[in-house]
Amino acid sequence: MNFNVTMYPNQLLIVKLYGELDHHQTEKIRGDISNAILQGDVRLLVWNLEHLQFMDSAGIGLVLGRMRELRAVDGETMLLNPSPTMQKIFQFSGLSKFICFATEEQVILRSKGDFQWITK
Amino acid sequence: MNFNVTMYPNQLLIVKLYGELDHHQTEKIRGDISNAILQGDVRLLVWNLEHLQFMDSAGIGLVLGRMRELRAVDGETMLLNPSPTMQKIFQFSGLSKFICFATEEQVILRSKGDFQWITK
Amino acid sequence: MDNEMTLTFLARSENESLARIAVTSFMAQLDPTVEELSECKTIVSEAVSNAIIHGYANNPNGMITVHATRFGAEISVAIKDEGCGIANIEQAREPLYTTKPELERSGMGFTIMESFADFLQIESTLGEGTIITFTKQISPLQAFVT
Amino acid sequence: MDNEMTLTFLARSENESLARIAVTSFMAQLDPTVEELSECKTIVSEAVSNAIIHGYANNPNGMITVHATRFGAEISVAIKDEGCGIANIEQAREPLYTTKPELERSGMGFTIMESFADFLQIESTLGEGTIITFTKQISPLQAFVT
Ligand SMILES: Nc1ncnc2c1ncn2[C@@H]1O[C@H](COP(=O)(O)OP(=O)(O)O)[C@@H](O)[C@H]1O
Ligand SMILES: Nc1ncnc2c1ncn2[C@@H]1O[C@H](COP(=O)(O)OP(=O)(O)O)[C@@H](O)[C@H]1O
Repeated sequence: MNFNVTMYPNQLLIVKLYGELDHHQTEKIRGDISNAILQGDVRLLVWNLEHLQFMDSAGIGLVLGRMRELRAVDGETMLLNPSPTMQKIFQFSGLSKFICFATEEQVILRSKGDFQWITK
Repeated sequence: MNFNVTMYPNQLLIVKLYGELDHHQTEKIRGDISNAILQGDVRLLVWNLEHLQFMDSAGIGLVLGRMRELRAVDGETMLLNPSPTMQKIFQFSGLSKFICFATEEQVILRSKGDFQWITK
Repeated sequence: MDNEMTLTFLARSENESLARIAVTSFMAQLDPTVEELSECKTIVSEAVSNAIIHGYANNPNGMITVHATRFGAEISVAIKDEGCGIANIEQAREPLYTTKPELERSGMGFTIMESFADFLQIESTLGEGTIITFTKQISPLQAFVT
Repeated sequence: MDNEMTLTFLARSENESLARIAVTSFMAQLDPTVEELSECKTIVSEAVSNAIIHGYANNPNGMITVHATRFGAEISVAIKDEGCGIANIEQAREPLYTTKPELERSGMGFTIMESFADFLQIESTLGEGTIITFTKQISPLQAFVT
């Protein structure tokens, strides 16, 4: 799989995932994402799932683990554009309130203002 | 796999193959291609391999079988845009002289004139 | 029975995708919908990951077997390990229950498997291993439409 | 040995793609070039088709086993059937030699397999079956570049 982690102004961190996110892959990318969170004092972490073709509960573990790290800096989480199967997985795990459908550009744009909109 | 068989003016028949051509698939498409050859009194049969992702020796059997049918009507064969691996397979089988690299449009255009160019 | 395959591989996390792709390819013959396919892939992925992480505790020399059969439009898959086994199956099935929180396991594996399968069976013997079996009916309409 | 898998399936032509995709996925861990991948796929496809068409004479209840191992950058694959076996291996290897011309077999299978493999071995016993084993070295440079 491929992924990229980009820090935008206003402490917005976007993690874009491609391919298949399973236990094997989470082990490989966890460190990089954690580092970006801890270094960047992140206020909003967006998981862009638009190009992710597959995710199992290892993805839930990855998201929940990063939520714990975000708590230290009062950061929020957004799950952007999950597939129908991923939506179900997030729902079973009590994460559906973080799901959002929008383009990445829209998210970047809105985060330049008051991005509290996302949690309302 | 997908395929389509189209008859153009001047008894030009183009067979376009997509996906993977193996023993299983040749069994499924042989009849349709044979019918088109026998009904159309074909003078040039073009196998457009540009979108074919895989082919094994079942493809050789399919091409040789249709060459036999074309002999009855004095038809020629063209192997259009094979991949490097397919080129090797055709070469081992003595079919490399039928390989040609061009767009399908170029082939259709030239066939409107004297298409004997292909065998020269 | 209309078709059958068995895949055996070493308990290494890089083989999780191999297990998914083999089941995907086996199912393709039934023309499943994208969701049916991805739900079955998810179940296989959960069970295989569990065999690696819990069953064999990441010992890469264990062997995992995935056995798939097809009867008409129904696919049945069994994922087997010969690892440590599950002490308390009832507890293991509970949402959020995990014995490996330090590895960021979410404890959602069995909940997801049970939600996505038409039928799911967990057989496990301590010290002998675990077999997860599931079945899924592939929508007959789709099989004609596509 | 760095990795290992065994795939067993019924001798049905719809499973030819399953065998290819499993080997492709197994090889992916080595970052092969497109050509290395498609040459290995071709060898697997030839050997599996032969097991179905010749070994089991299209009897769909036969079983075929594909066993793959990886040692460093070398992949080794064995394709086994328990079918009729090959009477004369020397003759079978000849280009264009086929016992099934009526099925439009080209007789090029073994020629292609031998050309694409670094090493190819044919073991066969009449009435017992056939094992085709090949090895292929994956270009070490590519493994780092990609
Ligand atoms: N194959 C297995 N072998 C041994 N224990 C297992 C196996 N599968 C699951 N378990 C046990 O069941 C628990 C719950 O599994 P699951 O719901 O998939 O959550 P998770 O994998 O996130 O821990 C695991 O934490 C583990 O203790
Ligand atoms: N697995 C097998 N079992 C029995 N006979 C086989 C097997 N594989 C190959 N053969 C024999 O060897 C011959 C040559 O094989 P090959 O070069 O692959 O050509 P083809 O498959 O086109 O006939 C076959 O025609 C068949 O008689």
